[in-house]
Amino acid sequence: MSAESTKTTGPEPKFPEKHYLNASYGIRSWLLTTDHKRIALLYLASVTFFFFIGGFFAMMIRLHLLTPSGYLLSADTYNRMFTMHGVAMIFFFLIPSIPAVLGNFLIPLMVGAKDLAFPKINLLSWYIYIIGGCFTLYSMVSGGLDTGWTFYTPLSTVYSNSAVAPAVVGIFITGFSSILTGLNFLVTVHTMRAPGMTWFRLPLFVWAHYATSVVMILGTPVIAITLALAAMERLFGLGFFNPAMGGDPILFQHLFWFYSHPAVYIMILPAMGVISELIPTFARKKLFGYHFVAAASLAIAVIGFLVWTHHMFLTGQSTYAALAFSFLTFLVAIPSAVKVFNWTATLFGGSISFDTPMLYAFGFLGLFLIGGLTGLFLGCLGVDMHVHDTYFVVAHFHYIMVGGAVMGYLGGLHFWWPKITGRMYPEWLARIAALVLFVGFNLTFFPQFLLGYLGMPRRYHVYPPEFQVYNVMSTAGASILAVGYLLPMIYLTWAAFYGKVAGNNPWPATGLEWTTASPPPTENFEVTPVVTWEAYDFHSRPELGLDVPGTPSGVVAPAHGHD
Amino acid sequence: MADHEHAEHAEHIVPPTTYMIIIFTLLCLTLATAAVAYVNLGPLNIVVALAIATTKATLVVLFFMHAKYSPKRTKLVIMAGIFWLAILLFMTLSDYASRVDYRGVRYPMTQNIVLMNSQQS
Amino acid sequence: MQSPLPFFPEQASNFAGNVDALFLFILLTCLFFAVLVTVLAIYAAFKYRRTSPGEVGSTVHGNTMLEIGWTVIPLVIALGMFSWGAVIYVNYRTAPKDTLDIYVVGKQWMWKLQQPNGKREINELHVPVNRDIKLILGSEDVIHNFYVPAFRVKMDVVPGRYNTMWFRPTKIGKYHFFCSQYCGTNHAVMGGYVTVMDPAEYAAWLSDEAGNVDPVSAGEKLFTQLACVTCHIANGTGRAPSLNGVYGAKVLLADGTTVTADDAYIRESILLPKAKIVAGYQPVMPTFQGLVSEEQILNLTAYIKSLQSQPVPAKGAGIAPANAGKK
Amino acid sequence: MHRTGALFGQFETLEQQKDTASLGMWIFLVTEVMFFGGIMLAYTINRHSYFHAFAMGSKTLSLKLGTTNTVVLLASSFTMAMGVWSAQVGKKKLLPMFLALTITLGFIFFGIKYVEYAQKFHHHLVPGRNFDITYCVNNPSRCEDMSAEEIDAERVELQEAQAADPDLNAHAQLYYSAYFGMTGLHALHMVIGAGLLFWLLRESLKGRFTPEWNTPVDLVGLYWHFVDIVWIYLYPLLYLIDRHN
Repeated sequence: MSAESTKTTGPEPKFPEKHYLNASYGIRSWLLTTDHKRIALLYLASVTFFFFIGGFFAMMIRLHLLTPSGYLLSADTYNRMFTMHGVAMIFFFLIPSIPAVLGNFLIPLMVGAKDLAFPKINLLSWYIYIIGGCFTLYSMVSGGLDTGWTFYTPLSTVYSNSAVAPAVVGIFITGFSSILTGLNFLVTVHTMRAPGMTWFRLPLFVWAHYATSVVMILGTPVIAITLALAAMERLFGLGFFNPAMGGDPILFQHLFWFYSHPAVYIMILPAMGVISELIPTFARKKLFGYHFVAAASLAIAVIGFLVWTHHMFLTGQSTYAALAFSFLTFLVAIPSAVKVFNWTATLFGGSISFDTPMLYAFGFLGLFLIGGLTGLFLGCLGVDMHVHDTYFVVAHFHYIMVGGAVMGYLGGLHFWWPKITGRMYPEWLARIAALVLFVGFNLTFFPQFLLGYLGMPRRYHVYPPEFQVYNVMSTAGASILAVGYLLPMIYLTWAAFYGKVAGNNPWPATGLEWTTASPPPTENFEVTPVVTWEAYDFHSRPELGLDVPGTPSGVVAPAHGHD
Repeated sequence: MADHEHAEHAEHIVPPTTYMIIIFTLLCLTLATAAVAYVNLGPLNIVVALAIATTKATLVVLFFMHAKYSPKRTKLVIMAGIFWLAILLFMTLSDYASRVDYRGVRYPMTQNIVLMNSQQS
Repeated sequence: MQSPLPFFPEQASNFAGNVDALFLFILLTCLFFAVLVTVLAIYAAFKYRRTSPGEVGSTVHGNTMLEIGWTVIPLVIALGMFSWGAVIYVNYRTAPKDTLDIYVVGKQWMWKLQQPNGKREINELHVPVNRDIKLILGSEDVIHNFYVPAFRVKMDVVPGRYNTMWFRPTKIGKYHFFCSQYCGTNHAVMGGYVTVMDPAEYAAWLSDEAGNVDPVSAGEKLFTQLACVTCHIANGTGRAPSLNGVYGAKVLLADGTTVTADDAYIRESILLPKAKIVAGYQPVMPTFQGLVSEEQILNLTAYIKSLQSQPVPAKGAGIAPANAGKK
Repeated sequence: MHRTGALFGQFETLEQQKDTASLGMWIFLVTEVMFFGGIMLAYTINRHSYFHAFAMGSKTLSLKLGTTNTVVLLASSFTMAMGVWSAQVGKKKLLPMFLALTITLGFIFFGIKYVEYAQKFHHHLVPGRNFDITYCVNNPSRCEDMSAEEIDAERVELQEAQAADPDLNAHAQLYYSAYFGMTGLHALHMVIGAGLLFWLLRESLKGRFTPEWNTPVDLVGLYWHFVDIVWIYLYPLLYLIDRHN
């Protein structure tokens, strides 16, 4: 196992004296920072906060559903729980998680820049996120929110008695954070690349974020205007979505899903980017089909915009539109499949280790496979007639978002934790946590597929007794999952202060971010790097200290560079 | 750094005479669109109005916003914006346009539904 | 549902078999790919596990033929799935001729259903077996969704428009139906049962207690058929006064006089609505001269008379206050 | 990041910095296109469904004021373009003058818009409980800004529209939802633009902008022109529906 193996080479690494974490001190130095690395940590703290809020709601939901008659919460409370679970997780955790934390930290490092193109806008986007978050938290404590995270009209605009307006305003505001982050990434990738860093030498993590940013830029404004119109409808009586005035609630769904379906790709594409880093690193082999994987990211971003009404096959949209959108839905499955095949092919002929990030990568592969394939059932018109709006859908998107995006996020956090903090996490504890998460996740969500096909609709606070067995399984799994999430939070925090010093490149990996110190200095690189190698090329990088065939064996350069 | 080929173009300065020609054209088109609105062209009225508006917008983008002299990348960004707007508009409208029951026979069965409501209300 | 860990709900409609077959087809195809990828990944993980710390992988980094292969083959299979699904869906969205039409109205949080002969049910639906049934769906408030798992069909119930769905029950029995579009507090209890009956039994059930019509209920039916109910809303929020308790009471008119609401006044109001305008209301009521027969006017009057005992809303009734109209 | 003269620390050259800023602005404008796209879609679908109500609503707007505002805004775009030119060629006196002109034209636009909005409030044409499309026809004395002929013309139009669409009052609210939604968002963008212009004016009076470094002028110019383009579409969509009847 390489965790031990890589550490046997070279002298003990030293912790750098000056780095971005100790460049300045005090609360102001964090709240007014324009350093993308510090902003990433601000985001890390805030998305973790929202993750645990959302997780608390999830736990309440699962406990409540232990019995058919639901013993814990009233109907109204339950409805608030699942709504706020969705809102917290989707808008305040999943969408910013990988881009705003890992992307923010890594994109400048990966392209060899000193910072993002617009550092002040980057900080602004964090503040916007926090302001939006405050509005939404206000909604949660002042009466809650019971419309479902989809805010379907006229329930949300006319009939709901809960605090819809502050939540909608909060999400509207947070949308601009997403827009500005995407804008910053796009511009950075275009204009800030180091000499020699051509488009096809970019790590696939950057490609994935490029595609993600395209979605953020083009989709988010539409949800912004949609929610603004819904809020104005609730507050001032505008009527676009109100059937009583001749408006059309289906129009709301069109506008909502025009963003919210591509938003799924905002969540999953960055995770795919992480996996595309992990697999070559821990298989020590160039990613199979680099160009195809990069193109697949863009294809997903583009085709992902053409499939949104597959959420609306049974709203009474026209049969012709349903056919067209179902067809396009099957098309968007193909680039995802191409990625999975390429990742698998990369393993062949590799030199595979089972460090924690790689375990997450394997976990991602399995769970994303199930999540992606079950998408075919839902995109298929004939099956969607039955499983639409049942637990089948719930299981499907949790496999994508939790099994895919969160697994990718955690895998990425473990992989880059040495770079972010300069210290290693406890390897065996981390492997156990990865395993607990995998088991807990499957036990929670696999039974929901069966529930869904049996016909249990989603968002039910009570259910017929014949559905109980699977619900009990699911709740049991959720308890395991909760432990699985607490573990990494605890030991990663511990490792940030007391972990073993990692050195510049502990794995070793090939990306530009691993050529600088861990943690990196404020300006990222002491001298602007010049890139002369292709992505994931272990063979032309003697400084990594690996036994490349053709180089004299036994002469092992230290893996930890020049610190 | 990257994409040097764009960065090295010298800045193109549009002379004021061009701006004057453009603003004159824009004002003429404004009056034209107001005037043509009073002519009954049937369904073509909206087409003409939008065509004139698009012409005006194109002039503004090309000259006032210097897109004509901008790097290819800027043009790509503009085209992407237009393309995605078209996706939003046309794919949504394709649903509405192909609905057999859309608004035309909006309440075909009013009496029956009203019949249903009576007992509870 | 006998087994403790069931996989399929009962198959009780013409769509159930097809949907399940398509489901199984996709399931098996997906299982094949999932197992393939999983087995390959596990095999590779062990075959190519790292054996020495400095080991690197091979220099293989792509194969265009493979890429084309695993793009095109899944594409072809996916299009197969799409086509099969499309056939079922188009069939579902295109109701056959000669259906038994049942009106369904969703409101927070109950279902109101009405048979072709006017018989009403709440949260219950009775249908004959082996007959094409079309449901015409409307909503009074928010979006609902009518979902019968045993039939494998559902459709949103959208306010402001009518959706339709159809199916042919194939098995006698009692099946759950649900609201599957979240609609507020009691979304989860907004369901009931579809009872699929033998046609003869259905006919008997249908004619039961639906025969003799008394004038009051005939009048009530007319009151809604003629859309009187859209303005004369019982709780007084309509464009016209509530008729609760009006019969026999004194009504304050726009010109300040009062009139007793007797049969003649009611008849006049139906035929010449602009003759006497109730205070506080616009003269918006159309005349029903020629539209209603005398018998129907009697029925309507009987119905309005029956509202005498109904609670009078605080606002929106035409009844004169005790001290009004004396001047 | 340190700043060396006009060059921010994360960049290597001024060229790169300018290039980056301009790309960022263009991408931002694309998000704005999508932002307005959503409400345009709502407008299109409702206009198609309730054409008579939309035509009626459109006729209650003053074509004179709308056209004037279009001309004002186009002129402001012209002065803005001239401002950018002055900065590019280093005419340090002309730049503040053109910026001030642009701001003035912007405020004339606001003034006219205010007159229009006030009239709509006065005529009970704001969506909500008090909305009444027939208000002026029924209460001519309350709409003293309309002549008797105008009221009569409106009465005829109203009768025709009501015959075609019995639920005119509800559907006309959708027109005004679009009107206030679209022009309101547009005005909000103008307010932001005016704020930016004030800042530019202050900086330009200090002589900050040179032929070498005038990126802020350029970017605000792009933004201002974009806001102009939005109006170019709003004008026919809101003011020119079915004028020939």
